[in-house]
Formats: sequence, C-alpha cells, structure tokens
Amino acid sequence: MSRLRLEIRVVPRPGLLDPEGKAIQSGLQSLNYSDIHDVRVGKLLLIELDADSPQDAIDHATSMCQRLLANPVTEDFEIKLLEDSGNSG
Amino acid sequence: MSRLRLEIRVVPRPGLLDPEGKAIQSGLQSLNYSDIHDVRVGKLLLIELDADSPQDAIDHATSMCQRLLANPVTEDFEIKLLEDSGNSG
Amino acid sequence: MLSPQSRPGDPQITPELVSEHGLSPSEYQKIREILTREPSFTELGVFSAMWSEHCGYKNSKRMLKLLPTKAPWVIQGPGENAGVIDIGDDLALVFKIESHNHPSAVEPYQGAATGVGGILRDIFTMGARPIAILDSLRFGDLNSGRVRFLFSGVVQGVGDYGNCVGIPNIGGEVFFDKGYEDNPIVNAMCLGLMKRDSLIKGEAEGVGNLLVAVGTATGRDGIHGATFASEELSEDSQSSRPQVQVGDPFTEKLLLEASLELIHSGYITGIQDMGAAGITSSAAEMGGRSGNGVEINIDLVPVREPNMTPYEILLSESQERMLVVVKTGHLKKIQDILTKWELKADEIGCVTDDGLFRVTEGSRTVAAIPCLALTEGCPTYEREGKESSEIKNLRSKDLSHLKTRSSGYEEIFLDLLGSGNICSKRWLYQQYDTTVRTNTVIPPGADAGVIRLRENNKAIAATTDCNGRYVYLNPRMGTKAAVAEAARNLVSVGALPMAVTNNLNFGNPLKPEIYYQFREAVLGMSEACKLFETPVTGGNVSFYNETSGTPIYPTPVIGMVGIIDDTKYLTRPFFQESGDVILLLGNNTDELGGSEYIYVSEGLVAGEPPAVDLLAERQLQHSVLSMINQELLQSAHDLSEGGLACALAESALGNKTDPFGVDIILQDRLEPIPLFFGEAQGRILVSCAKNSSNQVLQTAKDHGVPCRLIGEVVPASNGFRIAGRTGNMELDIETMSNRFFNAIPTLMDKRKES
Amino acid sequence: MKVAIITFPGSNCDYDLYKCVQLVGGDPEFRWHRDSSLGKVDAVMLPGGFSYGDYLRAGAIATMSPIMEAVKEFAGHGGPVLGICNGFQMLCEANLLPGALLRNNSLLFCSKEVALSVENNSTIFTELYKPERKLRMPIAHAEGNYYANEETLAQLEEEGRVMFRYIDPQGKSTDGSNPNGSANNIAGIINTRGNVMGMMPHPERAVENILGSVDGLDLFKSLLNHISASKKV
Ligand SMILES: Nc1ncnc2c1ncn2[C@@H]1O[C@H](COP(=O)(O)OP(=O)(O)O)[C@@H](O)[C@H]1O
Ligand SMILES: [Mg+2]
Repeated sequence: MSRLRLEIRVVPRPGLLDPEGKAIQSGLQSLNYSDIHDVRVGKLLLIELDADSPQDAIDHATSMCQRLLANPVTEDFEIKLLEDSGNSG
Repeated sequence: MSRLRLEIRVVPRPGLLDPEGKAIQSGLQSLNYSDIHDVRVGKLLLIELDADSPQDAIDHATSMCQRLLANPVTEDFEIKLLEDSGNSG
Repeated sequence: MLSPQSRPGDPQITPELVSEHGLSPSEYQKIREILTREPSFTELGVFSAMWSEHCGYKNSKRMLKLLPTKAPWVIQGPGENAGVIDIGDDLALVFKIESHNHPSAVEPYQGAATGVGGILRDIFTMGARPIAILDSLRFGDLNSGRVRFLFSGVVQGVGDYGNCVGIPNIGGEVFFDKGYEDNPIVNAMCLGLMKRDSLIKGEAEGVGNLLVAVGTATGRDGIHGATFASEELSEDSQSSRPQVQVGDPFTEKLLLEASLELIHSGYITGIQDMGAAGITSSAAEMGGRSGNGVEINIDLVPVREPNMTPYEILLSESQERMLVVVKTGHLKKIQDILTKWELKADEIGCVTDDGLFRVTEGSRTVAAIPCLALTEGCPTYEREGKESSEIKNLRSKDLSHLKTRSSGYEEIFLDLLGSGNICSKRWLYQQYDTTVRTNTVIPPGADAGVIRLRENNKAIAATTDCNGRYVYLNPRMGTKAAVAEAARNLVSVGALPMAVTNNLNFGNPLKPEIYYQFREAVLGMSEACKLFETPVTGGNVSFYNETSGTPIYPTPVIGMVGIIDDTKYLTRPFFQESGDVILLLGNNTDELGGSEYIYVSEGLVAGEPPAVDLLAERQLQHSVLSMINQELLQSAHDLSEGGLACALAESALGNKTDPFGVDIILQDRLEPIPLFFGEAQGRILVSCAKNSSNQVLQTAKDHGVPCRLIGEVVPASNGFRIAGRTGNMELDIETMSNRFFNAIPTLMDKRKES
Repeated sequence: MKVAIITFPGSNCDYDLYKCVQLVGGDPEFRWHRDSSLGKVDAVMLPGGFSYGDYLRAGAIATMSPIMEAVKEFAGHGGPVLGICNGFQMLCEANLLPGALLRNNSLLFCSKEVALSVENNSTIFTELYKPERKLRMPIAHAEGNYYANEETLAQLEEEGRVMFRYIDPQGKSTDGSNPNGSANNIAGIINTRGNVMGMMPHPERAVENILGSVDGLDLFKSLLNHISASKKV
C-alpha cells in the first residue's frame, strides 16, 4: 500500500450550456479582456488515497467517478496521477 | 495573434476549511472507499483566447486571476498553456 | 498563584509584542498585578483576546449600563448568548443581533455567511430553535464595481447560509451611501422559539463535569479575529489579515439538531458557541458566569492542522464549534447523540473549583488565569466625547432654498423611487429562502416580517432599522428616530413592540468625535426604549469601522420584536381594494434635513434630521394598534425615507402583480417638496373601507393623534395622483413600477469590475 | 396513508412535509437516511433542503445513503415516491427519474412564488387538479434548471410525463416565466410507470390560506385518495 495523489477533472459535456462559464466570460470582457472566445468551468478534485499500485488507484478513482463524482448525464471526467505521488510508492 | 487555450486551476488555500471536500470524502467512505485520506475541491477554468504570444496569454491570465477568477483571500491559482494550443500559433 | 512553565519556542514578551496584541502599557501592568507575575506568551494571547473591544466591551460597557433592560416579560437580559422574553403560553422568544463587518469587508461571501452562522449558534445554544433571520446591511454607492462585488458577495453569503440551514429570512434593511464605501455593515439578527423551561445557559456548572468540544476540528483560521475586529482596516489589511474563516452551513445544521437534542437529553448543564476568541472566551465566560474554574488539556483538542501551538488553538476562530459541559458519566450518551448527527464530541477538560482558567499541555501548565479577571476584570473606560465642528456645521446648514421648486416633481419622484434606499429590495431577498418552515406569514417586503406560531395562533413580528445619516447629523435624535421607526414598523403589521436588541456600529471610540456619537446614541436609545417600554435584552458593539481614518456614519441598528395576539390581526402595507379610503396619521412638516430627497437631488447629507416626539409616537402606535384590533384597517404603512409620496407608492405598487393607483388631495400649507418628500417622523399611512373611516378618525381622536382622510385607492389604470395646494404630481403606475422594481437589477447587471 | 419521510443530513423541509401530510389526514413517519428499511408504508417522500450541503452536486451524496436502496426497491414495486426540490434532485441522481438539475441560469438562488400549469392530471399525484387549473406555489432553489438530452425531452413530452410547467400570468410558458432556465419550462416530471414524481416547487408550502396559497393541497389529497382506493380493492 502506498499513499498516492490523484487529480480528477470533471467538466460539463461539450454542447451543454455552461452559464457560469458564460458569466465569467462576460465578466472578463467588461474588464476589457476582449479577446476571449470561450470559458468553461469544471471541477477539480484532489484526492489522496492509499492503493496497492498506481493502476489500482486509477481503477478506484474511475469507479468513484462513475458512481458519485461525475454525473453521467452532464459531465465528463478525466483522472490523472499526480507526479509527486509516485515517489512515496 | 493566435488562438490559444489555457487551463487555470483555482484551489482553496492550504489550511482553509474545505467543507465540500470533507462532505465528498464522507460520501466516498459510505461507498466503502475507505482508504481516502483527503479530498480537496477546486475549480478548473478552460479559457480560449487570442494573444500575441504564449507569454502574453499567460500574462493576461495572471491578471485575470488576480482581478476576477480567483479570490485572493482564499484561493491560489495556477495557469497552464494547453499543449494542443501551441499548434495553431 | 500557580505559575505556567515557559514553552520552548515562545517569543519573548516585549513592549512591542504587548502593543501588537492591542494592549496598552497600563493594561499590561494590570495583567501583571492580577497574576502577580509576568504572563506567559500564551496568557498574553488570552488576555489580548478577552480584553479586546469585541469580547471585553472596554470602551462601551459603561455607557451600555444606561440602557433599560428590565420588564416583567424579560427572562434574560444582556450578558448571555442572547436575550429571552416571555411570550405567554409557556413559550419564550430568544433573539439577538450580531455584526460581521470587518470579515465582510475583506471577504464578503464568507464574512457574511459566518456572521449568520454565529448568530444562529447564539440562539440554539440557549435551547431555542431558530425560526427567522433578518439582515441589516450598509454599502457604498452601487455605481462602484467594488461596492457591487461586496454587495453581491454579502447577499449570497447571508442567503446561502440561512437557506442551507433552513431558517427563513423575514426582513432586514439595506442602505446605500458613500459613507459606507470601504466599510460595509453586515449585521444579522436571529429569532428562536422555545418552551420556557428549556432555557439553558452558558455556565460551567458542577465541579468535575466534563468540558466537551463539539463540531468542526480547530484550524488556524481567524486567529485573533477578536483583536482584528477591534482595529481599523488599513490599506494593508488585505494582505496582513489573518486567514478568513470559511462557513459550513451543512455542519451547522447538524450542530443545530444535535444541540437541541443534547439540551433536551438532560445530560448537559451548559453549552456555548465558540465565537469570537474561540475556546478561550467560551471556556472563560462559562467559568466566569458559574463562579467555577475550567481546565483545558490542549492535547485533547481535535485539530485540523499539524503542529498547532496552545496559543493558536486557544485563539482560533474556526467556525461551527461549541463547548458543552457534560455531567460526569454521560459522555458516552452524548457521543451517541452526536454520532447520529455525524458529528464528533471530544472531552477536552473539566470544570474545577479554583476559579481559574487553566490550560495544560502534557505535564506543563501553559496558562493559569482567574476566569473573572478575563471577563469582568476587563478594564473599562469612559472616553472623552466632543462633537465634530464639521458635522455641527453640516447640521446647521440652511436648506430653505431646497424647499421650493415650481415643477418637475415627477422626475424627482421617479429618481427617489429608483434610489437604492427606497427602491424594491426584491433582487436581494429573492436570494433568501423566506418560506421554509411554513410559518412565514409576512415575508420581506413589508414594514416588518412576521412568523406565526402554530402553538397558539399568535405571531411574532421583527424589524431592523436605522438611518445612519440622521444619526450622523444628530446622534441622539437620530437614534431615537431609529427606535421610533422600528416600533412604527411593528405596529404597522399589528404587533405590540416588546423588546430590543441592538448593534452599535461606530468608528474609532478613541476619537472624541466618535465617542460623542456613541454616547449620544446610547442616551437616545435609552430614552426611547424606556418610553416605549421596549427593554434592551442584548446586542453587540462594533467599533473601528474606519478605513484610512474615514469612519462610517454612526449606525446604531435597532432590532425590535413584537407580538401579534392573533393572526387575524395581521396587517400589510399594501392597498387591498379600489374604493378604500386613505388616511394619514401624524403631522406633515417642512423638515428636509438628512432626507433622501436632498441626497438624491443635491448629493447632500446636511441639515437637522427630523425631530422625534416620543410621546406623540407612543400615542400614534397605540392608536394604530387599536384600529387594527378593531379590525378596521385594510393596510398600514409607516412613513420613512422618501416621505409621504414614497410611502403611497410602496402601498400602491404592492407586490407588482396587482398594483393600484391613488387619488390624493392634500390641504397642508406646505411647499410641495417637503410635503411630498419630507421625512417628518411619527406618521403612518392607513387604508380602510369607506364605511370604517369614521371609526378610524374617532379612534385617532380618542388617542389624541392627528388623522385625516387624504384620498382614495383607485384602479392602477387611473394612475397615481397627488394634488397639493401649490403643486401636483401625476404619473402612470407602469413607469413608477419600472423604476421601483428594476433599480437594483439594472445596476447589478452591469458586469463585475474591480 | 402511512408516509415515510426521509431525513438526510441537511434536509430542512422534512418537518414541513410532516405537518402537511398530517394536515391532509395522512400518517407521516420519519425515516433516517441510515435506516436500511422503510418498514410498511404506502408512500415515500424525499423532502427539500440541502442534503450534504449540496456539496458536489445537489442530491448526489444523499443517493449513497443506505435508505436509498430501500427507496429504489419500493419504487421498483410500484410504490408512490414523491421528491420535492432537493428530493427531485436526488431522484434524478439516483436514476429514478431521467435528466439532471443544473445550476439556475441566473447563477443565483431563487426564492419566490411561481405560477404553474398542470400538464397531466391523470396521475396518482394530480388527479384532483382540473386540467386548466393554474397553481401558485413557492420555489426556493439554486439548482433547479432541468436538463435532459433532446431524445429524453422528446420522450417526456410525448408520453405526457411533464407534470408541471412554469407559466406567466396569462398561462403561457415563456422565457420570462422560467425562473431557472429549465428545458421546456419543466417544473416537475414523472417516471414511465407513473409512480415516481419529482418537482422543484414546494407544494407543502402552499397548503394554508395564511401561507398565501392552498394550491398544493390537492396534490397530497390525490395521493391519499389513490392509496385509500387501492387499499379497498
Ligand atoms: N437585507 C435585507 N434582507 C431582507 N429583507 C430586506 C433587506 N433589506 C430590505 N428588506 C426588505 O425590504 C423592505 C423594505 O425595506 P426598507 O425600505 O428598509 O423598509 P422600512 O423602511 O419599512 O424599514 C422591508 O420589507 C425589508 O424587510
Ligand atoms: Mg421604514
């Protein structure tokens, strides 16, 4: 078992309206950042867990995303092992 | 000018209470993922913009974070140029 | 007295360190006399927090003693977590107001949210279930991007916290003026209901009983928040500020349910929120009130971060924590209750008999101070007070040339309806859950909010009021006006005013011109509360509301509660039917000082604010209550900012979906401007069925209150008409409605700017 | 009618629902989210509030509670399940209803009275409503923006499974009357079998004149009638 750190990104499906992204974009535009074409807002989950191996950690995280962390109707997810976490393993 | 894509990660300052992270952790624990030591939740912003150069884009993004995207009191931010975005530049 | 051992790593105590802790040399000397030795670093921190303005009330306590606090219905006056009054049928009402100005200026969302969290805990730690929230807010001019950022952050913070815990917001106020530009005022009030005999106090009873920490683990957030709240904001408070506290309303909701269950279990003897100055103040105050001592073993306190020192643990202001005194042998039982609510309870110490606030770390004692020295022992001061000559000049400014204007009343009127201080606050209270708990019978948008009691069909009304401009121009008169307005707001919904909680928001009391405002305000409040028989059962003082030397307007917010004997007497400010007649109680005058009119039209805050005749106010209140109790009235609405014309508009526009028009004829020998927009005190606008008008007039006469019929409610399509002797206004309802309802949304739609 | 009202950590309309069920003559009982069984009940209600603080996504963490297995089983056997506000969010998260509730398009919490049309009055929850009846009741939510993909939406519409829509005073469902951006102004939907309904507005807050509306009463009475009728059979 070793302590690993994962980063999970949960982002709204392409094509889904992202009102928060739109609001931020227009907020930026009113601050005179005019060359902005798109803003999308997602969630970043930083998880520290014990696992037998990096693959094991990723498998766990995948099932967590499917069961809870991402909504399959509206969101996509992506899991990344953080580099510094390999060290302790 | 070229179209670039940036990724901005906004995360709560270390030491600051992250009630959402705590609630997600306990949710995961009730799914029997017991080996989870910490969950922290941040925001992921994906921004597409025109800039003269990658450095220029990063400079812009830094000032956007300082002025609007991150809360200077509670959050830290990190800006990354996305790889595929160099291509078009 | 037992001497604490020094801790490795503690800094040397130097005069600089003492002064950084906000203690004066003479205060430090007093500490040495109390301890008969030098304090340890940890003890210095403890004194600093407990003797801060926020906890110790050093510059206010002496004046506050002048407030009336007693009445047969007062169960608990000032000094506990909240005030309590008897409302009959074995029920008690618990209520209190609290400020979170400084944290909100730095981080508006979390600052406001944690302000609501704190006041809720003050209520449920008395044994009461919170039933309503009110919020009293002040900001600068909404045309500034920074102000919009503060405003929207505060409103969301207040909303999200109360919404999540599930306590309806029933009212409050918001006032915009440049005087609050960098220093917003965020005061939150909460009401709770309980059976009389469930009352529990923040006392450490029973030597040997356990001290138990409940809720969130302690982190490094908000260390020295109490000291921080006792200083002016400076340019660099943005960077040097202590870490902000983050609120967790979800944990609060669990704490609320768990605390009420604990209190009813009988296993505990005392409970208190760890508010300002955290564990230190809750433990020392509980020890102080009971006359016992408390001992805390710092190693047992659950922490969120590694390597926290006793100093940090004792002074942390992490939110959603409580200190509970548990009867010996019952720890397991209370842990079971808390576990059910997914919370933790950790024994961290016990009640002792030596009167000391003692803290140990391993085998070492790191602090040993008499509890009473920390609480009652805080030095108090009466400062020098002197009126600022600048303000005196403003007050005596001649405004008579502003009274005349031969035309254009309509434009002025629309500008007033669209001014932040008069327009509809719907943008804001639509972000608040107002109907959860299904007891809200008058939600925000009326003179006062009202919650019905399922238990006995009575209802509780509450309001917060203060016009800081009036107080600025004339602190004593302005504060009387705040109390009088609060009482008028309550009687307008049909409630008998019962008691007051107050939040005194002022600048730096060490400045004579500020202390003058403070003293005068307390004297004004005292006089008015005595006359209205509304004793003060508690409150809060927030000094040092200054940025770079510029103080806010002195703002003594009055939170007042009242009782409606039967829900059938509920009265609303909105006209109900065309054909009803409109009557005005009280006298119109030509006063314009401090009015919204001169601010909007001239950008001025000047003149003598409207005079308050307390006896006449009392007669007015009695007469309106008598009309309501005879079921004569269709509506009642107090007159305040914007005067008669604006009050008529508010009653006519109602809730927008079914507005009315009015047809008004005024015989007063006054210029149209003061007649339409003057803010003379002591006036209430009522409407009634035509055939009740004689009874209304008679009732007013019986009470010696001037009252006359001024017009009629007409269909909206007939428009809004006021005819004076020398000037008229005529507008269509649609135009008025647009200005009134869209003012804030339009400003807030301007995109965020920094 | 024995009704199980489930309390999750952070539920705050559980007691309101309890009072409301009592008012229409039902027999409410609280169940704690950690319970694994519902006991013998005729209906289940998931109340409004902020279960788990609405953290992650409103209603998501609550669906991990032990009781939700029992609720799914109950629904699977055709038992009536009503989710209000946070309860609706849970039903979607638990896949008992299709779609998802996103953040209001204003990005702000929205608390106000809305007008609703009754789109289908032939269900166990709505049979006492006349088809042309316009309802008034409060909403109070930050995540009530109903979303489903085109296909699902088409199916909901076609099968008459849209129960309520936000409308303007003239009875039209317009953008102006849509408080949160919901697809097709949808305020409530039902499952194919007709026994699981979710809605964002709060009918339990519209059951007494003194509260401003009694338009929620018939919903609870419809359910009560249905249950007593089916018991007689
Ligand atoms: N901060 C607030 N929170 C909740 N309700 C508010 C707030 N500010 C204003 N309101 C509501 O808007 C209405 C008008 O406010 P205000 O003009 O201050 O009333 P009044 O002059 O009668 O005291 C009141 O019903 C008040 O409760
Ligand atoms: Mg008023």
